[in-house]
Amino acid sequence: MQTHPKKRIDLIIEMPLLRRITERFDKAGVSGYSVLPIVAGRGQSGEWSAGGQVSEVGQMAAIICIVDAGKVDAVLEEVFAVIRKQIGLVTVSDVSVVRPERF
Amino acid sequence: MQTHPKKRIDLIIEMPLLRRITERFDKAGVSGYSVLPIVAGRGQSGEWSAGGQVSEVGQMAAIICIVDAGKVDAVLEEVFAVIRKQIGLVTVSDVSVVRPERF
Amino acid sequence: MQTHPKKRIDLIIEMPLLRRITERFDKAGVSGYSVLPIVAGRGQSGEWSAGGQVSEVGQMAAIICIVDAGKVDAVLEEVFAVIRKQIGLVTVSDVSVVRPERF
Amino acid sequence: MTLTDLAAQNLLSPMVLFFAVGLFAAFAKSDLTVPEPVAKLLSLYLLMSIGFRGGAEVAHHGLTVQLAGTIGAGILLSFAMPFVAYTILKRTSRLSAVDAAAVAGHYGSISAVTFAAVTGALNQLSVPFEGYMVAVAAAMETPAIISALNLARPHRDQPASGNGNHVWREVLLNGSVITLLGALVVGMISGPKGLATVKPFFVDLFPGFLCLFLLDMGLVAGRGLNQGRKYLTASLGIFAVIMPLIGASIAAALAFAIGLSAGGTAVLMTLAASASYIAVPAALRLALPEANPAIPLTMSLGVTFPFNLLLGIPLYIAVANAITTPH
Amino acid sequence: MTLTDLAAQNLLSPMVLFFAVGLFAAFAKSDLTVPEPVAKLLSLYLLMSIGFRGGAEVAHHGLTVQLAGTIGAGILLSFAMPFVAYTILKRTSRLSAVDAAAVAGHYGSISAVTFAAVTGALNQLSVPFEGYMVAVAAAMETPAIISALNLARPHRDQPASGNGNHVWREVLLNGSVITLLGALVVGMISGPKGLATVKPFFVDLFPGFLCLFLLDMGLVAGRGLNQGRKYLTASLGIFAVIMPLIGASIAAALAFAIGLSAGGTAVLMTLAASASYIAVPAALRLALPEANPAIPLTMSLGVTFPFNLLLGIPLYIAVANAITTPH
Amino acid sequence: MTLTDLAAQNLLSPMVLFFAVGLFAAFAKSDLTVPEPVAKLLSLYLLMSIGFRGGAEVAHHGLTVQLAGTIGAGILLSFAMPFVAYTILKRTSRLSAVDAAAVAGHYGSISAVTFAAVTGALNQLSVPFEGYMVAVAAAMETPAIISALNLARPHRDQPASGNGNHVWREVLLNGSVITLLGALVVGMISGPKGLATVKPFFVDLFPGFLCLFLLDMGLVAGRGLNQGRKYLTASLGIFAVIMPLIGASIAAALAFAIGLSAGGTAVLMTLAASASYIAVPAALRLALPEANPAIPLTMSLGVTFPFNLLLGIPLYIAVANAITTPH
Ligand SMILES: Nc1ncnc2c1ncn2[C@@H]1O[C@H](COP(=O)(O)O)[C@@H](O)[C@H]1O
Ligand SMILES: Nc1ncnc2c1ncn2[C@@H]1O[C@H](COP(=O)(O)O)[C@@H](O)[C@H]1O
Ligand SMILES: Nc1ncnc2c1ncn2[C@@H]1O[C@H](COP(=O)(O)O)[C@@H](O)[C@H]1O
Ligand code: NA
Ligand code: NA
Ligand code: NA
Repeated sequence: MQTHPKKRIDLIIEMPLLRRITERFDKAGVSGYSVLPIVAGRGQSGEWSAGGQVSEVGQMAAIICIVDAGKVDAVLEEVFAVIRKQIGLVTVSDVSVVRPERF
Repeated sequence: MQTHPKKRIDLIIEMPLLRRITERFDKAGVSGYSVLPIVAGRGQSGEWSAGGQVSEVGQMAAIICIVDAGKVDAVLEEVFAVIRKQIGLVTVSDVSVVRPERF
Repeated sequence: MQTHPKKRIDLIIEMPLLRRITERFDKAGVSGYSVLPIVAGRGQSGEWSAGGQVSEVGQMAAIICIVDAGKVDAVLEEVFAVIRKQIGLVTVSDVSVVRPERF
Repeated sequence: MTLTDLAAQNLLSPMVLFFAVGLFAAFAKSDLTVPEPVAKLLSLYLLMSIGFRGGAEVAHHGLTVQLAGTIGAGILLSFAMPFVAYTILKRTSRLSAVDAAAVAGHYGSISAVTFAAVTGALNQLSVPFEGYMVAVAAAMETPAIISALNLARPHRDQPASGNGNHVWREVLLNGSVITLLGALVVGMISGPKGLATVKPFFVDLFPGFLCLFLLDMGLVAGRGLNQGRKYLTASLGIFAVIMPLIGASIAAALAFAIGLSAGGTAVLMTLAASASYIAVPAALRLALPEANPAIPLTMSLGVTFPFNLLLGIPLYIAVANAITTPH
Repeated sequence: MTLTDLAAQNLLSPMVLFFAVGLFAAFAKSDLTVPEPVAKLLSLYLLMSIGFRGGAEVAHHGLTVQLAGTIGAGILLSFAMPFVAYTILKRTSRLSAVDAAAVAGHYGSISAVTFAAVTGALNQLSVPFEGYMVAVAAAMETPAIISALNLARPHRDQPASGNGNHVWREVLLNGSVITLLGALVVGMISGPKGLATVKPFFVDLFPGFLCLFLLDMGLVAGRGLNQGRKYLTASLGIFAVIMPLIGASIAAALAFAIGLSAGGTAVLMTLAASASYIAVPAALRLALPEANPAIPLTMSLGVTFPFNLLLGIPLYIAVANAITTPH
Repeated sequence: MTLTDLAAQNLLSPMVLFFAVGLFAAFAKSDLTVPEPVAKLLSLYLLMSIGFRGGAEVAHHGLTVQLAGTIGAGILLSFAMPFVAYTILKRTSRLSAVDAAAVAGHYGSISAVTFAAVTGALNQLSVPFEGYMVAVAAAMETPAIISALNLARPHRDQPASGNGNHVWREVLLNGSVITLLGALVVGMISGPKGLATVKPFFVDLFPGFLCLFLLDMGLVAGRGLNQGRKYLTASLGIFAVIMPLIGASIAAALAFAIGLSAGGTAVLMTLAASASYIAVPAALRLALPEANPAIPLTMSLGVTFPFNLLLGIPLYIAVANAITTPH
């Protein structure tokens, strides 16, 4: 099948900031994104686990966003406007898609 | 360590169709796949969230499948036979594995 | 935005072994990792699903770890010391990050 | 008791008030959420409790001609209402034929939590009703799906694709259908004696669990409205209030013909008036994938459910009282 | 009943013992975990139960001058305690001004499960308390956040950025605040009659649910201590024990002035002594992102909560008894 | 009461019937699922309830010689049964030595929900049993694991690797072991008075929670059989039914020697007859990773558990009755 190159942006961010980040995605004009739960992790600020937690403070979530290469910079700029002071991790990678028109 | 190139297929699809899709994976002869939950997202049909939902309608799930490059087309064909009329997103990317024989 | 190449290591491993693996990550000196739940899957040992399960035996989890390319071999060696006898799947792929100093 | 009294008492019940709290939180965009597994537990509990208690009642009273008649009436309603709904929708709305058929299927079927709410209201008013009504509810869940598929068939591009059996399996083996029917059978077999052993859980906790579930329903309905407002044209919004009244009226006539009690009449009316938002959407997502699932869901959960909960139920109880009281 | 008796009875109660089991499991690095959605269900249940019962009591007794006075005292405490806490912290610890303000905000606000624990202990001792204290608890949740933001403002690099309204929305519409207030209103509207219908769920199960929740709290507090030990300098550890005593003392004086009963006095003291670990951390994560959330959480959950649960509550009850007993 | 009566009453109990509903749904490939966090909540509840009530009974009756003797018998059974099981398996099946040792370990240990089921059945029959049997159950969980590791040791390729301590920690600190033992201790300390405060939750709801849990067990056992059928050779299938009978027989002899009541004898027989599917699989996954975990799980959950639930328990009660009735 013919495939077309796109970019995949992966974020790992603090859960309480989810809404602020997704608002930025909307602003950057992405066509969509998906949020995946993270249940545990470790980083510079130590280990954490979602188990038994009532509050979202200290919890993380993952966001996946498939975008056109031309939009990557706009998304990164929006995202870094929010996570400057917060814990967050952003990666960009190459993917191929079959139906390029939806992004 | 010596690594070998393989392909990673990522699907984001409607949860009620999960079983139909995985049946297609079996048909395409993949050696395995994993299903990850998605808890929220946005797309052309708007925002959704799994929170508080009893039914799976409108919910999405992610499927990850590591395959040999030679099988990618077969998998995509099977997959697109199901998701033609449904909401779904497919990406393919390059990965390296250490034990090539299991795929 | 200027981006820097890093490696993304993805593991899919048996949940009861999670702690042993993350101890190996610490040993390999990675700066962090995140654990994502997997809810169902299929492999050589058949199909499984987390639904209704009390025990973690037979369940899988995903670990994502962004590292510097120079650390990949050390991580793989540590990881394969544990999963030799167990079910587990490891892939490595290329990603770009914006803030290289945190890895 | 007058309709105003009934309505007031209903609106002041903790269940309805917790629904309102949920609605408010959703409209105010609070981050309050009932975790998804908890929502599923609540639904599982309600279905098991409803089914078990209904089955134990049937075991107690035995199978009667009236029971058979009422189940027959329920099946008839579920089969027929989608045709009524479809006709109205095609005349008043701009829905495509397939979407209209899907919506019609939702309104032919029933909502288990609306059933729970009417039984809760009747219990609070000490109005007895036929215990086998849960069997009627179970019988009304699926026939509407057949009607919807039949209504849609001439308008579908893709060939029928012969997976009719496939679809039937998925409909009949739907988790919520199995739970309700399974609990009904368990209740019938283990009877009042079995019920006694689990009464503190399945009977005494019911109103409390219903409060939690209705809080969640309020949140979900409110968010559904926030999201689905774009689908809610004036005509669909009106339909979502009128169709329950039409269904309830037909049901009232049938109940009168069968000779149901006031409570049973109110329950049958409520069943007819309620619209599915769990079993039917799941089935149609597989059997009629061209239909946009958000349209019927927004109507059913966002308009019809709140309407029935807040105003419909006291109205149906009042009407049921009126038509069953000897003059 | 002497303080020793009270302390012994408290330490032997199932709730406190299950908390100890959780602590032990966490310190021993057991894999025991309460799944996150279950923890959220437990918290939802506790807030609904506390709120509903408090509301029903208010409906029963009506709104009084004393109620207004006590709510006023609670708001005052919540506003003022952060200033006391901040002053102490700046003198005794090396926390940055922003972190000190964040910690101070946590100690001005309250912990709902500590409230649940003191009411549980009073019920077990058959000591009555003013039912409206839940309204006081609700009123004390948020004022401390304003104080914390005011304390931090001069020390923040980033401009105030004018999103004050944004923050207020997020604080007031926080899920736990809405649940508690919503249930309070439901209880006030549906009253004792509404409470009767849901008593088996919201009243009878309360001690059992509290056991489960405290098991979870023990696990989370123990893990928090394992992880956050590095933040717990001697001065912060001492603060986390002294500050509750200071808060409780001020509250005792206010309660005496208002003329609260022994039970009410114990509750107000416990509220003042408790530190938030759900509503305030969530609000500050958004409003004061420069602060390290782990510092106040470790202090509040890892030290102050266990201290109050194990020793503080019997102490506050004993003091409340002493100051309200006529000589 | 005859064996047939007992069996009939057992098969008509809501718990067993809900298990059958779950099995049916799994075999019919319904999408019915109990969410994983809910299943964990149910398990947590059952362990806390069993442990707490057992502890309160021990507190009530005190520690006796018979208690010590019964615990000793339980530990002996758990140590010894794996050797019996291993010998049979090596003669009748083609399992590798390591897999046979793993299976043997499962059958030496116990299943907490089977324990719950037998106590539920005895309660329904109003047959009293020694309250400390829960302590016996707890004591029987882990010795079998040592035996399994000893049986496997000569056949393992990898060196013993000196992580024996590591494994012991993981076994003894396993979440389900800690919960049961922790609740037992809480029950012993807080005693009948503590139990009274949480009775509506931990006692009254027990049969209802057990229904939910058994529905889930039916689903999981059915799915396990669907998936693991390939491992179930004729010899393993027969073993999974015979081994419980062997275990129960040895236990009956020991119970007779100790002089347990009819109820206590039935419980000890059931414990011996039951096979672990939570604590032992988890421990062996870490301590004996070469073993295929699906083999013992399929046998234990797919065959032995249903056998005990449906037929074994009434049989053990009947035998216990017979051997303890004075002639
Ligand atoms: N290198 C990494 N790879 C994957 N996840 C990471 C990495 N570093 C941090 N994280 C995730 O981000 C969270 C916060 O990281 P930190 O701010 O470094 O404490 C961690 O607990 C992990 O869940
Ligand atoms: N570009 C994207 N990247 C990641 N996830 C997406 C993207 N587009 C859509 N999705 C996911 O797919 C769902 C349905 O998309 P849509 O059909 O466009 O409404 C969304 O709610 C997201 O969860
Ligand atoms: N090719 C694959 N791609 C993604 N996940 C896989 C793949 N193979 C195996 N898995 C996951 O690993 C689990 C165990 O695999 P196996 O050991 O082959 O039975 C499966 O149930 C899947 O969840
Ligand atoms: Na209907
Ligand atoms: Na306070
Ligand atoms: Na055994």
